[in-house]
Amino acid sequence: MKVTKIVEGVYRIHILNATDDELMEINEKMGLALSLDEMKKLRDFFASLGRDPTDIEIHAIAQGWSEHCSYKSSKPILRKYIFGIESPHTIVVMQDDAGVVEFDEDHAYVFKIESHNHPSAVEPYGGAATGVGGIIRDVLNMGAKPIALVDPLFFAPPDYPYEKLNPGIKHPRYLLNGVVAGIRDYGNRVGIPTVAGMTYFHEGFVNNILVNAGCIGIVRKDKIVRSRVDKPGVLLVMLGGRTGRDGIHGVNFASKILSEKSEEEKQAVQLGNPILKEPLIHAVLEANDEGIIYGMKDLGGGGLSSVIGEMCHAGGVGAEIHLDKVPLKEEGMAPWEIWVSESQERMLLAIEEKHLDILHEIAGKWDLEMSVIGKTTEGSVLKIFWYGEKILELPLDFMTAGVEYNRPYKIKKVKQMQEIPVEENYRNILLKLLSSVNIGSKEYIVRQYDHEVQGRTVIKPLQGEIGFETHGDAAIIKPLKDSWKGLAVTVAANPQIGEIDPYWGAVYTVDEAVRNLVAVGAKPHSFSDCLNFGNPEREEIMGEFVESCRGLGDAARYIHIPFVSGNVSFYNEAFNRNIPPTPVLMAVGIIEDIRKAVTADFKSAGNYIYIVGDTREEMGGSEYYRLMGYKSTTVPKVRFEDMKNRTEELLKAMGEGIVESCHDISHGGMAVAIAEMCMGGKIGAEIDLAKMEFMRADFKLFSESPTRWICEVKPENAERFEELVKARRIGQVSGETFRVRDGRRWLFNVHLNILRNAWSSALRDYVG
Amino acid sequence: MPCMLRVDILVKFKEGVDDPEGKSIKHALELLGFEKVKTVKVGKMYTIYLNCDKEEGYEIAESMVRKLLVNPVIHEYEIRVEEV
Amino acid sequence: MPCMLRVDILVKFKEGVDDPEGKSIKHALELLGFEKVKTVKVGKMYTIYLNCDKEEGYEIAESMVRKLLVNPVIHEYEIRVEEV
Amino acid sequence: MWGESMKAAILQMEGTNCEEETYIALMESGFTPEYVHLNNLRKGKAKLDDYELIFIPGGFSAGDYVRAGAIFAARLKATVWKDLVKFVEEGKFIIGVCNGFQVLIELGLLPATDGISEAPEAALMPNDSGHFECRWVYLKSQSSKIFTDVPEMITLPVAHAEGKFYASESVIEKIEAQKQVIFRYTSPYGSTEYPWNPNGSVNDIAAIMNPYGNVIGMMPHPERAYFPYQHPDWTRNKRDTGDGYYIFRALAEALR
Ligand SMILES: Nc1ncnc2c1ncn2[C@@H]1O[C@H](COP(=O)(O)OP(=O)(O)O)[C@@H](O)[C@H]1O
Ligand SMILES: [Mg+2]
Repeated sequence: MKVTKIVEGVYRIHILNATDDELMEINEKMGLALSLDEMKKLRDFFASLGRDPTDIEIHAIAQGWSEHCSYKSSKPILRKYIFGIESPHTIVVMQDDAGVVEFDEDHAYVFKIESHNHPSAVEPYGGAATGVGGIIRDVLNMGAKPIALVDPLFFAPPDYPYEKLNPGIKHPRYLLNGVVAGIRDYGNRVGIPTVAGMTYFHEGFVNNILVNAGCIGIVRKDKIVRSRVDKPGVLLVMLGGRTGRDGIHGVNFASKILSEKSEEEKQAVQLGNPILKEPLIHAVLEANDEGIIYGMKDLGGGGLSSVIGEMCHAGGVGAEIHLDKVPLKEEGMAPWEIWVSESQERMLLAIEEKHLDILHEIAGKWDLEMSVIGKTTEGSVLKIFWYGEKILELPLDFMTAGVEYNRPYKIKKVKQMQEIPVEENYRNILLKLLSSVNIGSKEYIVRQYDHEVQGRTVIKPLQGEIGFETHGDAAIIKPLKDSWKGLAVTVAANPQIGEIDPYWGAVYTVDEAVRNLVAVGAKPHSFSDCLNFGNPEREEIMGEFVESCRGLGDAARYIHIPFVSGNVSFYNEAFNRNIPPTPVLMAVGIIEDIRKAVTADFKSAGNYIYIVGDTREEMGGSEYYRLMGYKSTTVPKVRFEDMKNRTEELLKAMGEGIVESCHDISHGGMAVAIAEMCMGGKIGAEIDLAKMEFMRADFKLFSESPTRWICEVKPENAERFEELVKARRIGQVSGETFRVRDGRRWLFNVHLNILRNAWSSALRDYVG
Repeated sequence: MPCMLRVDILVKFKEGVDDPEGKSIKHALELLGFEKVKTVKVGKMYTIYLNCDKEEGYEIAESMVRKLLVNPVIHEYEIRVEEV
Repeated sequence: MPCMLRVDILVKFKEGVDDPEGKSIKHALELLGFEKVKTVKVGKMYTIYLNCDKEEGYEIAESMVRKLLVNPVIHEYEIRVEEV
Repeated sequence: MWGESMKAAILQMEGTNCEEETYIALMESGFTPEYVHLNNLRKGKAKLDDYELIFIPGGFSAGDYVRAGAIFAARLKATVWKDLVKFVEEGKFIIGVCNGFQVLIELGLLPATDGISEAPEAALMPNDSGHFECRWVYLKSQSSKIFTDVPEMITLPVAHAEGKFYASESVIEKIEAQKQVIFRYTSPYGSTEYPWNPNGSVNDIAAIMNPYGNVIGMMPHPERAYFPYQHPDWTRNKRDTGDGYYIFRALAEALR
């Protein structure tokens, strides 16, 4: 690798005459994570300029071309399936850092979900914390006040044997506790409630956990800030944290496969500083209230390089940057390091000169550092200076255009088969399911997060009688003091079904998100997706990705719910093991009047119990079959029309106020759903399976067929409910036990205390 | 009968890891008028009493460090073992 | 020129005051199969670098302890000062 | 003293984060609340003297890194200590919720069994569970000067990692003898075992005041329960107001 020094810390890299081997050597030594073809494209570009690049120029381009920034493997497929679902409510879709959707006449909500998998696998506490920090900035930079967080998490089972772990891989218990503590300590400190999430265990995540984090905010429509500047002469100001060597090459790290060596990648790991973020949020919102923010973007993946490139390119201007003006954490950083550093807690604001004093005032009050580092210019060229010396000059369209691939893929054929088990003791199965880690109580986690701060959480993640709460399906936030309108928030994913059939797994995920929102009385409104997959350079993984996207798109398009933001995380592979396909949805629903919201806990004795939706013998991917070790590839299939109709019917009934409680049927099937409703209400239920379709009792109890809910209705409202909703009456709320018969045959009778004991014990031995 | 062992494990951040806690405390000390403070680092000291002999004590301590108390990516640690 | 001073301040719960973090770490260690653990106590170690001489160092450390680092109702502490 | 003059200062520094819901609750109960940042007090841009009530809200001031509330307290002591003492001695009201309670303990303004103490007389220690917990608790009101109209049993949320009230036996005795306890954790089922007492507080103490009744500290958050639908069980149990309403109303009446 041939280089010439230009000034201290800046080198010219001689690539014009480099051979393929030399190109790859440069790639390796500079840590670019580019392919040979990409290196050649780089060389050809500079050949056309007739000069060799500087190191900072190469780094700038490599950032833009990383999988993380350019979506080079996923773009064509996202375009085909995910983008472009029409909705009259969307305001900003898949353009800036978060999606913006109409809330009411004057307000919009802003949200996004993102992955932070690799950093969390290496350092769970700091990785998860910075994941939360990053997603908050994505919402903040649209000018919105962040009002809630969600955190879908995926680990290997907590009883995974230590001896079986690969070198350098941390135990799921260590990871779980570290991740939860990281989210807790960051989210609680910045004062944003964590209101929903999921905690899922599956062997496929042993080498590569998933930590996704989502955030939602609220903004007045006239205060929405875009991530662009469309006028020359506007100042570019950094606000908040200083820039350090931490986080250099985070985006490349995210596009790499974890290996033993990842432990050494300390630089890609940060701890995050919530006590810098908290005042930063205040300051940004105050500045926005003053109306002085011309454009804004947070510094995340790719650092200044991505932010300035994209912000100016989107607005059609150029920029002139003086890197020596960037406040640093440590001395001796090279300009390219400053340019790509991903240090946390930083925002870039575009401010007109006449407003600079106001920003100074606000920053001073909140003890925040700020620095003017450059300004926008006429044209479309980016120039960077280092103590007066020009060290980068690139056309923005080349720097930010990125690359795109149509990667080959292979779709696996799923052959339908289903073992028929011998009939077992249903009571034991139910108790085992309740005490299994995917179904059992997540109270230990949920309560470590402050889900009440800001006082807006009107439907909580745990619902029911105080001290006896059960799992709810979605949380509801009341964002505005003077309006009864609410935002329901939930997450969904099902890698177990997706592993068998990625298409139906993805469809099921959409259905589950819809079910959860409808269960609390909210109308599904929009989605943000976080697509977690293995190595896209493998055809079968790319096939899973294509099928998952097709599934998400088909289901969402049918019910007209748009994807307004999202994130793709590839290369979730380590030691030759890829994770199961895991598309995760963060879903938002609207409820016109939060006083009509419905919770999952049974309310009072004498009320009728209904099952809404059809139950089928589709046991593939069910917790029941996994528990018992039975095989099935017959996964639950969603009937789109049913999903649409049941949703509308149920919401109508809830709008009339005739549904006392409601819970969707998911993991563990109907038996688990009813058990949870009993626990939360501190009251029992009697169920007769003979009122359902004709099929084996265990299938009725434990099938995870989609588009189903359990509803509680007062006898005086029964007629009206049956008129509105296609449902079967299967029992009644009563007593202190959960008892089930099939016609005249009694199947089981379990006391509430026993149910609760089993359910509460699930995580007890693994946490703390 | 095995005697009692006292193991002290001090866990700190490695050089180069940016520690927000230390920084906040430094800032607080400065605002309180402690101007001579140059840096603040915060570590954790685990004092663990074990029912075992000294040799085994080291081994157990190393294993606890590895499984629970330390992440080698960001932490460094010192172990001291003492019979009591 | 004053030389640089390193002050180590270890803050622990007093004897007789519950240490819940210690307890939960003990619990976690037991779950991991470390059966020989009898008790765990967790302390905080503040390592503070000061621009001053040794005598003044003690004074400053005592003052930091009093003004910020310790609540005498529940804590005890040790100070160690070292020139570096 | 109604309206204009009932000005309440909500103290702020980096990491305080319950200020907005506090603002709403104060405003709804007749105060004129204002955010007062510590930096503005330090720079003389705001004066405590201008207010009738000081509200120290919940949150994680300065990250609670040393000890919950310790940095906030130390900084108040270093900047406006004299004004604070004067404020208390004039019989004006200070209330600290959660982090604010921790600050008042660290300042020695509570329990202040013999008047303001130089060093803390008590502590809000880490919860027995060893970690942060957000949950709703039942509280039994003790007859106290200001909170006479609060129903005997109310529910409020707690959300803290360090809320276990602790002091030496003699200090506890004094607090009890002087009837300084305002609320205790309780439950409708008799027991006050965890989780009913969520943190292990001595004598189930959840809230106290100074002997004069004008400095008040409580771990539970009344500002998060001002309206009925902020309660977790509002879909089961109907209420006209949130239980936190009674606390704010009592404050407003005491000041009137
Ligand atoms: N990691 C987590 N963070 C926050 N909330 C969680 C987490 N895991 C589970 N929850 C909450 O616990 C409840 C139950 O979760 P889950 O069993 O996944 O619900 P469902 O199957 O209805 O989607 C929900 O309210 C959910 O939001
Ligand atoms: Mg659900």
